[in-house]
Amino acid sequence: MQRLTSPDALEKLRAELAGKRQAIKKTVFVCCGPGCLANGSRKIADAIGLQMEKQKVDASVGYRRCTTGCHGFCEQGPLVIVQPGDIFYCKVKPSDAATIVERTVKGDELVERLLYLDPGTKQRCKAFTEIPFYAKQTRVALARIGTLDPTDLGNAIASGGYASLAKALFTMKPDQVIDLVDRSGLRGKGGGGFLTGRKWRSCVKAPGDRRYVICNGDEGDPGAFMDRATMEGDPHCVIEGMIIGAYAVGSHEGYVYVREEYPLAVEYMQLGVDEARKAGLLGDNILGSDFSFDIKISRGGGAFVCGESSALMRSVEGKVGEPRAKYIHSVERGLWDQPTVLNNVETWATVPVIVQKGVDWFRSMGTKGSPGTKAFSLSGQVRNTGLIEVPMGVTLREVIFGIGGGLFKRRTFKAVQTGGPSGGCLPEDKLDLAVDFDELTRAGSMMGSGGMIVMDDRACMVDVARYFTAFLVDESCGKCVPCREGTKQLLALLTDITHGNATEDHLARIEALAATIMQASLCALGKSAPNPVLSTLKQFRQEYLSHIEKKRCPAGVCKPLTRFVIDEETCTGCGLCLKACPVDAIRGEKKKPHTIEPSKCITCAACREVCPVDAVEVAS
Amino acid sequence: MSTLVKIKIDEKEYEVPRGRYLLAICQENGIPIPTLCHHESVEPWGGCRLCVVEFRKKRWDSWWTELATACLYPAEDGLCVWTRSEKVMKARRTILDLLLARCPGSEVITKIAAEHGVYQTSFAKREGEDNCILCGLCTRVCDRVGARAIATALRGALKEVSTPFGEPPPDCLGCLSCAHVCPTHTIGHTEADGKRTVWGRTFELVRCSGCGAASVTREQVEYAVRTKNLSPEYFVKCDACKRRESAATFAGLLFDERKGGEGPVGPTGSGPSHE
Amino acid sequence: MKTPDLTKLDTILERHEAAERSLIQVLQDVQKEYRYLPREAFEKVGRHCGVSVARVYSTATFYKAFSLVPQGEKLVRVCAGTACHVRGAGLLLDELERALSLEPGKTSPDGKITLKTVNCVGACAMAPCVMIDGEAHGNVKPGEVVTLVKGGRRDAAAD
Amino acid sequence: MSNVLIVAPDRCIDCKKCELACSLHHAGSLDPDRGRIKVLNRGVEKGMPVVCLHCDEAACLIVCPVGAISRCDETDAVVLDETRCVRCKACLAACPFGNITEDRVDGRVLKCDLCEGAPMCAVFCPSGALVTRSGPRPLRSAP
Repeated sequence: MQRLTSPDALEKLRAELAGKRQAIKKTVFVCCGPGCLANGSRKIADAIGLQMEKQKVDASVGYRRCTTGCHGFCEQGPLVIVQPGDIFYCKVKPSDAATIVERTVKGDELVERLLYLDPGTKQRCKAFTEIPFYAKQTRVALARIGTLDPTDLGNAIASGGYASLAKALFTMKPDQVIDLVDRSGLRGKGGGGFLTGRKWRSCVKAPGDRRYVICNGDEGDPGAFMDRATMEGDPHCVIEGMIIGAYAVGSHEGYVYVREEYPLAVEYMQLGVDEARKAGLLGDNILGSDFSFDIKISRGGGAFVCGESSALMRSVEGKVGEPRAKYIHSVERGLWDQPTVLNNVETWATVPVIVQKGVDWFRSMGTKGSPGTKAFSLSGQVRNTGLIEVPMGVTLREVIFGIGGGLFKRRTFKAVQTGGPSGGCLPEDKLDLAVDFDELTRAGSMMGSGGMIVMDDRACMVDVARYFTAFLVDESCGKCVPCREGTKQLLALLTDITHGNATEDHLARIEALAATIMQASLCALGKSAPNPVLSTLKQFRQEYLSHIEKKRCPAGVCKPLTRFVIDEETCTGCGLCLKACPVDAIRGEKKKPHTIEPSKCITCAACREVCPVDAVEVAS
Repeated sequence: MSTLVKIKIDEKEYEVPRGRYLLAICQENGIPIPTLCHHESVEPWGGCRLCVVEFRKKRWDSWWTELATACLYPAEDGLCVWTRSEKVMKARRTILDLLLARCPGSEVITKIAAEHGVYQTSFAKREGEDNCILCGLCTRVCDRVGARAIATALRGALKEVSTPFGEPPPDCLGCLSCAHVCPTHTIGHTEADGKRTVWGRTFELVRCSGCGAASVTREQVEYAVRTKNLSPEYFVKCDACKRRESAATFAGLLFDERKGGEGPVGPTGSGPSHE
Repeated sequence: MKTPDLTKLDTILERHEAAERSLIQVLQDVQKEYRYLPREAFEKVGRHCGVSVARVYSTATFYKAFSLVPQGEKLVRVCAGTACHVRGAGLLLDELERALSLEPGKTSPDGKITLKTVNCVGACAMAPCVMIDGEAHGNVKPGEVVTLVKGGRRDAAAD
Repeated sequence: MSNVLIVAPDRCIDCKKCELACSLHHAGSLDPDRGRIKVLNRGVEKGMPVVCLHCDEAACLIVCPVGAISRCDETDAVVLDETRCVRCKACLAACPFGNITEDRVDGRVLKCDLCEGAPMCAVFCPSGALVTRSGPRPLRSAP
């Protein structure tokens, strides 16, 4: 790509690319987001490419195949979308490639069996826009993801990329940019919800030799993949946001911190930065202006604590990721003790859209306190797992039952976990809560970066609390006593409960210890570490008591407190459990009720998983 | 940083330089604050959390109180601090309870805990022999000294102070600063026959060419000579022998000067002068 | 353990600025090249980045991405993210531990396979997920995980 | 203007009161070993007091790895901040005159600080071997 030396050159290029795009007859988009990749979408992309060549509908005759980032509906993956027409094929296999190319690309027919079957209406949906999962979303930060090739800057420019940058650089003063972001009410989407505009302004005011901007792409929260999807799906929107932010605060050096568990994100962000630099969108005199700024990619070493801003900055400096006390904010004294603006991936990705469409448009979505939208990764025991974006203020019920399609057959909703290890679990009666920063915090959870994990009646809340605590024991940096020693002891107390060794004062001890960990820990990781325990204890106390007093895990998860039995009346004698049992603990003749031999049973729950009639129960 | 601000500690008013850390202010004013990870030779760190105090300040339009470590909290105008509130004491007790579970054998911890009314730990005791509380003083002092021979390894509950690969540290000077700043005296070291052993490495001590006494390691001397550009001559003899030598020199000098009938003559120094 | 060939180390170091900020990036590349951090490399890496060997060791053991012992030829990582956990990742791990006689974090004595857990690979929608040598496999069932790991094909929708 | 400690060895009667005064003032005990000033014998009732010279380019100050030794603005003395000292003993080894010693009782590093400008040794010296005089220092020369 040639170096762009003026905003006009950018617009000229955009027009040129748009013209080329117009000439394309059909495009086959193959989703290569994290979910689809895990289901082998790379092979499908290859197969489709091969078929297009074979059937002579390739680029030379105006057809195009494009691998994209996450389209969102991971549950139905691998996904293939044919444009024009928004034709949406789901659960595609490599062997379907020939048919798709022949009938939908070459011809104009639909492959009926690959279309999405709406479980509500029992109708096949032709276009993805008809699918409730998509129809109920509002995409801002994720708008372009899934519609373009993330490795091609031209794609991004053709889709409007860097227009906001040109607008900011040539029609706005830095202070006007800050003012715009401030008035938009954009809040940091990495979890804290701090007002972005205010943060930028503090950075400008702070004395320093240099200023830095950082993109937090650490996304350590287990159960969250919005940032991964964004970096892998549309790196240029993040880069563009960062350049605008750098211009606003007067920074010339930026870092994107990406966790090493996301190799593709590292690769695409690096590629994006390199391409942007070649095109004159990064580096000296961006777009011919007198503003210079460059970005380096910093790979994390695999530590959850590095999502915490001061630890992240230490990590970028090449140090061990130990947080510092933040009585002096990192926005004033951050990276190498210089004023530093740190925002997460989604926040940066939202900035260009605000610059383009304005404050009023942005504020028309969401709530008064939390305007705009928020991306979530919906996962767990919900039908439609995937990547979604909704206006702030929608209810959890709309997200889980509307977009998410509710739970699986015969399973009932028990809790939804938000905010990762710093968040909490919310029960059924909190489902009508509006999702925004303040509401979730008030309810004892938090927004976090946007992981949303749905749990059904087979999830044990004590086990979930224990899971998160174990995670934090492992991920604590170990610098301060309350977090290092406290979470370890918290885990020991919880393990006592899940192993049936707890006494009645365990809950009081947990609460007392949790209070000190929250009050006295050094950083946000420690201060929020007891949240999973406290929120489950508050909402599901009975379940804790059952473990302690009755020595029974009602959900059948805690092995020492679980004994599975087969209900004679429900069992149809299908024999599935018998086959699934890894230790031959199940006896029974075909079509007659089966039984579990307690002495052999290892409580692995394999039988319960496969039983089609829920005859395997937790003994009382 | 010389602007004075008014703050209140335990309901008493103080005028202190803005930005000065609360721990220093308290120490200067005789207000006891327990701490285990603080040493004046290194930057405040906020690891042990024992120096937590409760503070109240105005943020936007509402008052709020919170715990903060005194070692790292800078004084600002209107700050209100309580050093022994119920919240503070409860946090300190839990922290000491946790430390006691970590190091049940430490006399220092046992004593401080008892002073706070914690006589035995309510938590599961750690198995292990050392009394390391991971205050990080040894590693920070080692960095400050310039040796950078030890550091923390691993993280979270598994974190420990370690030499590279747990082996005798190649960069160690054997200066024992780590052992001296360790609040629980858990860094073992021995000295015998002109040899010193610490961190599994044995160092040869520099023997006085006069009497054979020894106080520092060869590595220390080499490091001082190399990095501080000091004459190696300085390190050849022990303090007692050097004293004798300098006494003899001055006595001689004095004798000579007296003969010459000159006025007061001092040595090279700027302080006391010999007449 | 035989001494690794350190000639490639110089190439790695050349790629990175001689500064402290390069330390983690250098270690990433060393880990990638050798599948572990050979101790013979520590001094050179430290010198390049201007930090002591103790600091290199500290950093190498702090971050999960690094290993001080050679990894098995095949690296199997069971995702232990929340979504995977509630969708039965524990069962997968139990099954692998049993079948391979390996604890998580350990490498088989023949050096063929390393079993690890990873805190979320971001494929939560496809939970539970197992990464085999960097390739993600979603919706893995306990019954098929051993076959999958041993290189067999699974009867999943993907193929 | 500062008080200067003047040493007149020919007047020293080897009574060692300076050592006792020093140890009492600094360590709270009458133990000459703990004094920061030493008197060396040079004959019957003849002593040679040896005490820190507060050198212009003090080796102890230069060698201290933690910045615990500094020059006091008010007294011009080279002083050791004990709260900063990590007891590596580098100063002790570096002092070319042997004027820094170790407290055999508690291992602390002992160094003359001119008692904030009013040296106790001079106060208690009966023979005029140690006196303080106010005024600029008589001599300043590099070692």
